[in-house]
Amino acid sequence: MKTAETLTMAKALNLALRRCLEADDKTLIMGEDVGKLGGVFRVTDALQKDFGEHRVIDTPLAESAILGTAIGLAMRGFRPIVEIQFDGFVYPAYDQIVSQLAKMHARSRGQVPLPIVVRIPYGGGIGAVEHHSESPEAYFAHTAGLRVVTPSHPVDAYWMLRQAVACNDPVIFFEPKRRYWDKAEVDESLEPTTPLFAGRVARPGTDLTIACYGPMVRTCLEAAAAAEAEGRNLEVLDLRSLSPLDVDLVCASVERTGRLVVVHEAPVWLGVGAEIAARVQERCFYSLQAPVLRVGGFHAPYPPSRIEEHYLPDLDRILDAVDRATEH
Amino acid sequence: MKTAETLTMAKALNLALRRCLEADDKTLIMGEDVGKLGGVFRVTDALQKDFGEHRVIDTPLAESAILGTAIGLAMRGFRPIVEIQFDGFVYPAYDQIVSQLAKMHARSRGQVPLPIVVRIPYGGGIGAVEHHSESPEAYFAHTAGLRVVTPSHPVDAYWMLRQAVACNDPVIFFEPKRRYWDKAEVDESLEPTTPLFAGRVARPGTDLTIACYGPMVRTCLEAAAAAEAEGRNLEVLDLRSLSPLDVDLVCASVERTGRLVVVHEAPVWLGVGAEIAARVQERCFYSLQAPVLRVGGFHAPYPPSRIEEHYLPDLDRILDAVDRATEH
Amino acid sequence: MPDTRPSEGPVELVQLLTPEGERVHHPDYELDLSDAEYRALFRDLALTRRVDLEATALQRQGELGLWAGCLGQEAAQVGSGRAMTPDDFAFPTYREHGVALTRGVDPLSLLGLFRGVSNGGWDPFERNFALYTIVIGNQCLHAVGYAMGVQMEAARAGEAEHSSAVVAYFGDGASSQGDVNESFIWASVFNAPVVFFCQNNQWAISEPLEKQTRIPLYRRAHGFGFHGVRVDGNDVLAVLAVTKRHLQQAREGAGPTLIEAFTYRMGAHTTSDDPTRYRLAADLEAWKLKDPIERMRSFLWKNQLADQDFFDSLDEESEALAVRLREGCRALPDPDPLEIFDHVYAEPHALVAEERAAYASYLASFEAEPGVPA
Amino acid sequence: MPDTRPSEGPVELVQLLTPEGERVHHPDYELDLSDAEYRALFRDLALTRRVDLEATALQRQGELGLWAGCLGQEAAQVGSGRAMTPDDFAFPTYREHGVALTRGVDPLSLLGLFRGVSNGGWDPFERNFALYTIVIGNQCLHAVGYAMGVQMEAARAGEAEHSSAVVAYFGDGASSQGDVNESFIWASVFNAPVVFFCQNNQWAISEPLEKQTRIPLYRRAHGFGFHGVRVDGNDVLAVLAVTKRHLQQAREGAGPTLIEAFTYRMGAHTTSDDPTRYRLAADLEAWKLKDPIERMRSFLWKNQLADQDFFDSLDEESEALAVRLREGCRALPDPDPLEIFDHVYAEPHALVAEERAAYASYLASFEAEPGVPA
Ligand SMILES: Cc1ncc(C[n+]2csc(CCOP(=O)(O)OP(=O)(O)O)c2C)c(N)n1
Ligand SMILES: Cc1ncc(C[n+]2csc(CCOP(=O)(O)OP(=O)(O)O)c2C)c(N)n1
Ligand SMILES: [Mg+2]
Ligand SMILES: [Mg+2]
Repeated sequence: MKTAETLTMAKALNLALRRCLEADDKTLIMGEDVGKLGGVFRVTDALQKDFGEHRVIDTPLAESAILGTAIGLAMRGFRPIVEIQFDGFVYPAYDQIVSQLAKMHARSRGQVPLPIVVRIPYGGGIGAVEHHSESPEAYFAHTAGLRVVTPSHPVDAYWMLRQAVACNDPVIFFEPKRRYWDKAEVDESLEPTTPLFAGRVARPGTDLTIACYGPMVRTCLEAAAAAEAEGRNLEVLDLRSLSPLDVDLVCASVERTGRLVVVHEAPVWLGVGAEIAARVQERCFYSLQAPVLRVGGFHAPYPPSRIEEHYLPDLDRILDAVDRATEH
Repeated sequence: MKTAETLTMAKALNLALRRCLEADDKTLIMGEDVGKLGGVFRVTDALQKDFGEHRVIDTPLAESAILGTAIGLAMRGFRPIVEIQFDGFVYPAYDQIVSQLAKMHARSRGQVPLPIVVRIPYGGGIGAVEHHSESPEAYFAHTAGLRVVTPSHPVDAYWMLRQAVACNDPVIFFEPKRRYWDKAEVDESLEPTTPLFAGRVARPGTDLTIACYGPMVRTCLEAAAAAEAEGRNLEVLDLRSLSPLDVDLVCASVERTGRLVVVHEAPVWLGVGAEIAARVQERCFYSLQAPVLRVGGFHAPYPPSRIEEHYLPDLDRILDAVDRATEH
Repeated sequence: MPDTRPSEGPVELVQLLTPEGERVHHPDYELDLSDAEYRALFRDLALTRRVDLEATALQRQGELGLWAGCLGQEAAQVGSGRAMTPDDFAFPTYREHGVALTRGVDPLSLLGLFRGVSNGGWDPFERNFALYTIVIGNQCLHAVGYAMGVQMEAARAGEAEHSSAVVAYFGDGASSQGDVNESFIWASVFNAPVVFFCQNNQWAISEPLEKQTRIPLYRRAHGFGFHGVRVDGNDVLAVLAVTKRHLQQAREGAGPTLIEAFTYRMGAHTTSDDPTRYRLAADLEAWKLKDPIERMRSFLWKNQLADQDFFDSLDEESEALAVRLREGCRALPDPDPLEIFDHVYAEPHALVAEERAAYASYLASFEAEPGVPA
Repeated sequence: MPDTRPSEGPVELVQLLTPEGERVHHPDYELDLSDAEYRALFRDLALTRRVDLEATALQRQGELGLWAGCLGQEAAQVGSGRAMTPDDFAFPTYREHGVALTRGVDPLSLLGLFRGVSNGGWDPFERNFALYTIVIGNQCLHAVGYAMGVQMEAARAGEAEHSSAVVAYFGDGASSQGDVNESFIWASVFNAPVVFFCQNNQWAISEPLEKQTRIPLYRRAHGFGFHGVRVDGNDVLAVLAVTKRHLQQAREGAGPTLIEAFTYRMGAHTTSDDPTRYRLAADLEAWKLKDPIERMRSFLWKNQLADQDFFDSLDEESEALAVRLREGCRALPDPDPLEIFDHVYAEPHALVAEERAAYASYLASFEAEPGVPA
């Protein structure tokens, strides 16, 4: 049996979903256009054909109902994997997510677990219209009761999705849509080496730490490569999970490098980088040789796509922050 | 004409609303039970009787519609002041708030201002049932296009609400419900000395800065008084506005005291304190003699009321942080 | 002025027992009960009222922070609750104390959330009775999802009938929420085995029915392609018959129904509310004549279905229950503060673990220093 | 299996022009137009189609990032758009290019958001045409709020009639959203002067109508207490007559109506979509026979309401418009990057000012160092 295949992230996710549907007939896929169409990004391609309309469900157009019924299905023993078509369309479901999905387990003192995965393609860089390029992860990571994860490449996409589906807590699974077409070899026979809620060192380095996640990991690795040409040895951390967040990993790195830049597409103001900076300044007060700097989106609605590259952190903006942190 | 009166915060807000309705017949009040009942906290008491059902509108029970129709009314030239009955019931309206209220002005390049005030009683400490004690301000402060303010005492409540209604941007107006019954003399003849979006020094001090807002201001002032007895001179900042946030005020204070504790009821994780810590460690890197510490809610749903005092920052927890910051 | 209102004929109200306690008949809804069954329904009504009165008293005594009473709505709750089989599943609001009782949920466990010692209080799967839902309307979608699950199991097993059906409770005010209307759509499109049970008590806190709708609520269903029916919500027999029939249809695969139980909230919205600010005492007086319990009592008397002994021993039973509630309520322990952290997640979460440990040692620091309270 | 579906009689479809271009009559909806008015409608249809084709071509050429076409829906859009007076206000989705045209919005300004140079593109108050709304259903509540405002003005002025009415556009898929159903409730309860105009093009991306409803959509209104009517959405005359009448009723204070324009999305959902994955080519062929433009062309021809000159000069006009669009589109400038910060708020905001200044000086640093691109 062939176990390794070169796959795009979208196809890796598709394969993970297929394995989940095969492994447990309580798993369901629900969402808008996930059936015949296979999702607007084809992440659910061919799954309805192969598993039937009772496993892969095209729903009416109502996100609150997608979440609300998924909760009811989970109470009946199912394990729904729901798709929100784009980041900007999750808000109609926000009430069900914050008031029910996140709180039911605590409210019931553990009697009602809700093993639901909410897949959300997120982030910009694909030239889309309004509401199709947002990075709302902080809204979810701030919410107790939810877990929030995001892969940065196909191998993680495959494993993290399988792990998320196996988790008995609700998991908000942010898929970096502009990396859907990135390719890598995915070997199903290799067990994942990293637990779902741990980060990893994507590139070891000594001079400065960059912490990032999802779509920005590739960008930061490119920035690190560029910095290397200038003689700077940057460490890049792929956080992978935002709730819980692997603060130990970040602090351990900062204790070695003394400098930290956090990068995300989401607005800097009250973004995940704020929490990381707050934790790191507290835990590594004496190790920090420069303030923690943050690179991210502005406090502004995501702009029209023709100027989105100004909103999105790129090599230059990251390296500019690296320079500032280094020269401090 | 009598201009000064001792009022509770609830009554001060009521008076401010009355003045707004008198001053501009485009202002409207909308919400659940705001009419005959005068709101569950009586903040809109007697306003429908005095201004009529066309100015003070009891709406159907649907928060998304309250916000959505307020937007339409604003497009017709009205200035709606909407009430959300409790913090935990704002989420059905989150989509309209994040995708429309916050973005319309930018989307229309300034052609569609939305001068809407969303009043939300928030915070805990009143022994209420689930969903009635939350502090969701970070969800709003993270959102570009919204302004977020919160008064801490009756005088600010009066003026800040009047200023918020005068503002041409959407303002999320968080009312610290457990302070509704606090009293102070409100003098309508004195113009407010502080602009709406500035913080203020609630108590000057030299040894350490406490930054707080809303319901925690009184608690922090009490903590400062207790600390004084032990010979510590704490400065307490009432931030008043969370978007924009008066970072200059905080940094100026920290530059003098060298120490900062941020206090809020909302969960610490990704709360407003995270952003303050991140900014302050960046701007006051060399002035800080200890890491910025944060005191706030836990990463857990708001607990049953019989144990809420464990969730809420109190004098002991604040002073414990003050000790830790001082001894660092 | 022209009017765009569609005309749909007169409003029908299913009734099997008049306010005077006369048994009447309805062509679509038959009900044939034994004397013992009639008495059992009365017992449910009486116990529900006693629970409600006791809880209200406990709130006044400071033992509960709040109570949302069901005075006047006992028939709607008992009738619909008794229509369910044990396998059916109920999704309540925060007011369904009578339903809870019929499901076999210990009334004492309902008090926890109102006392502030719990946000839940019972195991939803033990009696197929979900936790109270405070955010208006949310539970209707859970109910539909659960019903879809029941349906999928039948479909996978190749069965035309479903093993059970679901009841989604909500109020007249809730009928305005997006979630409730979405739940109608989903139930209709998926033909899910769910009965939507609206207790139209004519008030949403201070707002009268006309702030939510300009036509009778049961007709809402017609716009979504399923049947709606209005039943006298103060008539336990009618509510039982109507709910039973539509639950059975749902189990048979006929899809959803909306039942509007027309009733009246005889008390305040909750113990925090002051209805004198917004409604007339006369209305209440009029509705007292339709009291669901008195009506059933007359019926039992007139038809000699129960004797004085029955009523006396029921009074005793009620009193004993009240005593148990009173004592049980006072004995309900406050949770351990560290429980705040215990069920946030089903699996370990680093941040929660860290905060728990920090708070535990903070608390311990006071124990070390006697005299300094937390 | 029993069925809980209410029976409401046969589905009616208002038609004034058969697919073959025969003029027919309807007792409730009369329409009496001059020859010039008939021709003007045809011109609107033809120009709308030309705009749509050109934009689709521009997308293929890479000038637009995306285009959401209205092929096949021109009659629904032009008929409803022309039913409005200048004082009426329209709240569109993202597909109402034909409505925009009838409102006098320059089609070029529609391209900005699809090109990615704007998130809006026109002044909503100039032609009473709101910005396109992408989040499904949101605009229906705005429409109702706006209509409530119109109504309040009349009430304050003591006028029984309203100065204007509002049209809320939405799709068949959107009918499932909470917001849309809440907008029905509010419009009904407040009796707001709004016409809900649903273009049922039978698809929500890949999902066919039956995923959203099991009865005809116009009947949704009946459950909310107002009138719903289904009109042949490919019949511009019927759409015009029906919309006109219900807008007039709304202005007269008769409240809301739901119009379901039964039509078909002849193209892809957007240029990103591939409908061959989910629907049959045969369906499309069947609908081509009902093409809204061909139908009107036959009508004009058969009744000699227009001659070859008219069609020729309209072709020329269309072509000129297409050229203007093509050239105008290519010339649409990218916004200045600093515009990101310019309209976040109406009044100064310290954080935005700070970020703007920082980014401006960052950008300037590249200008100082020639050769290093931003
Ligand atoms: C989403 C939401 N908004 C507001 C409230 C506050 N609230 C609690 S009960 C209530 C009225 C509910 O009326 P109805 O649905 O008729 O139920 P009833 O209380 O009459 O049983 C309101 C507005 C809430 N709980 N949830
Ligand atoms: C809240 C929300 N969810 C999902 C989407 C993605 N989406 C865009 S158009 C569409 C289908 C809309 O169908 P319909 O309402 O019938 O309008 P049509 O596109 O057919 O004109 C979907 C699901 C969205 N824009 N907004
Ligand atoms: Mg009610
Ligand atoms: Mg459609």
